[in-house]
Amino acid sequence: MSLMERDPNAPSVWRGEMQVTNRYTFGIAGERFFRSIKNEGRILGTHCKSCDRMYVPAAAFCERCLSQLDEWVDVGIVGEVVTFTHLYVNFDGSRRQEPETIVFIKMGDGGIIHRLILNDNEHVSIGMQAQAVFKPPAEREGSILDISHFELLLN
Amino acid sequence: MSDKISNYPGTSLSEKDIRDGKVLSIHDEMPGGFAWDTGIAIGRYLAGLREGMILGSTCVHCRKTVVPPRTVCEWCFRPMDDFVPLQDTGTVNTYSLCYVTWDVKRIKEPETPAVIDLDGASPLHGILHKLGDVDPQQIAIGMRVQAVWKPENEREGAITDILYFKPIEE
Amino acid sequence: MSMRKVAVIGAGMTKFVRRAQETGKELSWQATHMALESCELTMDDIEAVCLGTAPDAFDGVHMNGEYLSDGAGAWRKPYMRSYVGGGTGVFVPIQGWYHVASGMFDLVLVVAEEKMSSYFPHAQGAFLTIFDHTTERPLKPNLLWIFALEMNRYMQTYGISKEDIAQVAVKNKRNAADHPSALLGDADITVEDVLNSEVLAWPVNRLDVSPVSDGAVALVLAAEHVAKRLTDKPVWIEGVGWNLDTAYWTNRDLAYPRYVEYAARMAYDMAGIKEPRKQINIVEPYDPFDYKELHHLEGLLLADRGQAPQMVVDGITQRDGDMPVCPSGGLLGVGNPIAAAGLMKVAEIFWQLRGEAGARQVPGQPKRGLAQAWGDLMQVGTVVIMGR
Amino acid sequence: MSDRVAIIGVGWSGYRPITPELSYKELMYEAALRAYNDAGVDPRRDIESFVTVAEDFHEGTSIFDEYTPDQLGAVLKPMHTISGDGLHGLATAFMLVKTGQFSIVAVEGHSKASNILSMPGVVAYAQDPVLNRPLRINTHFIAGMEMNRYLVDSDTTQQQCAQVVVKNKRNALDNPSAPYGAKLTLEDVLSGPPLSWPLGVRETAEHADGAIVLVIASEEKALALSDRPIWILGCGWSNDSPGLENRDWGQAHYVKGAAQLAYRQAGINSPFQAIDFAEVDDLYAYKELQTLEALGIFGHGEAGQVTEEGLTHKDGSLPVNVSGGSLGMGNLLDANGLARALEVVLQLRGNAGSRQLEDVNIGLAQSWRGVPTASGAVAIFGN
Repeated sequence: MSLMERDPNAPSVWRGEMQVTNRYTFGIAGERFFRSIKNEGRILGTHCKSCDRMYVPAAAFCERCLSQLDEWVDVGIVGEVVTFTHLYVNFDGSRRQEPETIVFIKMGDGGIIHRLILNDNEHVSIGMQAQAVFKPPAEREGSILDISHFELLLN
Repeated sequence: MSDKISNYPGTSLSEKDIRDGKVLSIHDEMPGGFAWDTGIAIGRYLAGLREGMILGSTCVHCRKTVVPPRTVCEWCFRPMDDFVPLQDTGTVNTYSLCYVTWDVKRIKEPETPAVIDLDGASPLHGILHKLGDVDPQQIAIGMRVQAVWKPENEREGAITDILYFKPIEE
Repeated sequence: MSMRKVAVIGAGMTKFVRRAQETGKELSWQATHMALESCELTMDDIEAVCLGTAPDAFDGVHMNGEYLSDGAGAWRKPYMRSYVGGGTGVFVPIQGWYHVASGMFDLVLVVAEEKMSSYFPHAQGAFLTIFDHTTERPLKPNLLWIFALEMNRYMQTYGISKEDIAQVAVKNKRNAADHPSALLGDADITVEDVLNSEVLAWPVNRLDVSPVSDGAVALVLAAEHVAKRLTDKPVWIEGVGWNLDTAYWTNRDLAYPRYVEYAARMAYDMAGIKEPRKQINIVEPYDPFDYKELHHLEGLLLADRGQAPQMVVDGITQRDGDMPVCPSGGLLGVGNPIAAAGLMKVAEIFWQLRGEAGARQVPGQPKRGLAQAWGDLMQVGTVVIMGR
Repeated sequence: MSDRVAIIGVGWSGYRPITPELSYKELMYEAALRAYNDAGVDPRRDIESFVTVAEDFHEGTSIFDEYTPDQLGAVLKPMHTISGDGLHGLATAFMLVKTGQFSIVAVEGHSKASNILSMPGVVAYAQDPVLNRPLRINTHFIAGMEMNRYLVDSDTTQQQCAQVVVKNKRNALDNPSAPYGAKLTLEDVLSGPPLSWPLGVRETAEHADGAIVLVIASEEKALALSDRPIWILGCGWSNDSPGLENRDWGQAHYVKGAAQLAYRQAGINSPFQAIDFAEVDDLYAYKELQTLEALGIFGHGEAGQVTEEGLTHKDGSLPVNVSGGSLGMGNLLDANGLARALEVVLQLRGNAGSRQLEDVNIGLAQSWRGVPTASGAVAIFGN
């Protein structure tokens, strides 16, 4: 589609970095949600009265009706495995020798996405109960990483 | 304003609020490596720069010579007819004396970006580059300039193979 | 074929601040929630949502439109994000307009959000990557360059002084003193203050530039039959226009924004406006830099080329002048959270035409107003004309 | 409002794993030139508005819309970008024509995925920066978790998902534009390496480069310019919650919402009866099954079984992804939906070469924006 001649010796690619460096605040709801994880080891939700939904992690607003949410509720640290996966790739796409297990644990009408650490001979399945394991208080910074991982709660 | 609005939301923070941890925050950075294919037109443009030559492309139909070169004429949507070597001299179309870096830190000696209309290209067709070898206060629109090239063995096929444009007497 | 009429029936906005604690989602929600309350609607009434936000690098989220969707009220609704760089804020209502004018939807939310402070260490960093990656970025250009280059060309072409241009900054920052959401309102600022502020990139001084900000704005758009049911003060979108010039910005004359003219002509045609200088009562042209307001007034055909500065000098563009320009305080005064700032201008026209602009209300019960934004590499114009 | 809206021209370039000889602009130009030639229009004279779909981080350029007009013939014309899938772009063009203000509009989408050196990092930047991204989990986990829940909820098997791969890669062998065709057995797929169990690497579409341009016209223009316009009978698009914590992990609500809107316009009550063939998202193999159910073409939990029975094969009663789908053509990033719309147009025109279906009158195209989104669109076409 070109009348112009291609130069086989021309540089074929130009390399560069797209610099994207950010600092995020946690927001109005995130501030309180993560402070309570950090300071008290408690997971909080917010309840929407008009939709009767419990948002976990706590949200400032109901995504369904856009009401402001100010009813804060401790939802405990135990929930049901909604789904999980054994992941064979690292964040950067490189292959893992051993998979890591990622879970979504239901709390209220939402829940928490995190890693699940399985003990020897343990197998996870949908519907099992799991509980959050927190880092020691001194190591918590106010982050989703203040929860170290989840572990299965065996009856 | 609308009678119903009594209070405008939005919580203002100072840099100190964040730095001191009064509110929580987190940093991140995207791994943003790219290798953009240069293609027919820009590949040749870079090859030309490596040879110490600025290439444009010409559309016979529109009687236009443009720079940097492209394979299609954006005005008539016909394929460009050919590459054309331009001169490395030109005229300052506009310029600035920039006293701050991109993140708004002061610098003493201003950077001197300019649009330089190149000889051999159609009127008002130029490229972005910098001016050098000149007292910034002496720069003026309409000034005649010429490219100062990197030594041949240091050129890599990049717009930075031209170090800057300097004023010339004619 | 007659076009469906589209009205603006509600508006909301957050404060424009330098650094917001709210996440981008929360800012979007605050503005959206306020817009719905202003016309007493709920999310059940809304049929589709349009979002505008400028580069993803600011919020620091890839596919930022998806990330912001819940805050904009998009849950299980048709939702799209439009994008024309700095022109986005005035483009989103155009996007909302075609959602309704097409007959597809009757009630649509239009939301614009920007959280520039999430780019770290400085929001300007996001602009380093707007230049051509191969032919320009290696020169490490910053955003100020292109404005300075354009301003210089404009001044030189028409022999305009920095003093005259500085009057725009003074007018807008003074106007913004009356805006409850404004970041940089200043009732006492003078031309000397602007001229004596530090030189960033000659001819641009610090007070020639609008401030980096966070904020969000939302509107509710309705089809004619719905608008008439919901309000006795609908503000009609009479004309829209947008236009994109070549990306090769060093291959054209920067002294005149022809893309703004083309966008304006499209909007005037649609609105049936033959004599814009007589028929437009209030103007909110895009003013991220003070010279831009002048540049845009010329592109909008509201001033002759090179003559806009005289309008400012003569006081015509003051809030009580013959053609008030940026009665809101503009980006220079209210702040410049890019997409949100553009939509703020449309919201301002809405409030002005309804007589709800409080201390900023222009006298004489204006009938028709125009909002315009600009963006990309000196390249895109977006125009909305609204009338009572 | 105008009456009907048609596609009167199609053009594409690619699709290939790499396109090192062309810049992204040249790739777009190639597709545009073909589309305009196909439609018999001159973009400078005839096309009144242009739409591109693109995301900044796929391009490595902030405010990428700057670089869209020149190679499409759109300079000094009303042009804008939609940060969405190609079918969002198509829906935008559809609305623009429906306003009555525009009679010919072009839509463009492209992928230069091969130029992105750090794709996992770019994709991960779409995760919530506070709630999820700090965990540093590869974004494919979302597909693995969704597939797991979908299999359980719908009684679908891994074998049935693998069958989608066998079918689509086989179909791709008949599509000269599809670089990832292969003749595989079920065993080949199932024995491949796991990616995010139960999801396997071979059930995941690889990226490809390419560009697609469609020319859309009002009924009046379409009838004047084209002897075989393909009518857009309906389009819809929808979002579910962007929050991973607020989603239904088993079902694709974004597909349901989009389909409802499109069906309503097209007057379709029973999609299985009305639709002759479909091109649906298969960025991950299970997505084809989950999507077919969400589209209401098959009942909940039926798509896997009918796939095994061959109903969605090329010679089945409702062929799905005859093009080869994303598994066969490659993941074209924001252009995925346009590749699907293009295939539907080619089939309805009778221009699909050796993969041409017989007696087809109504086709459906659907797309998803990929992990971590819950966003997608549907379009229905008729000849």
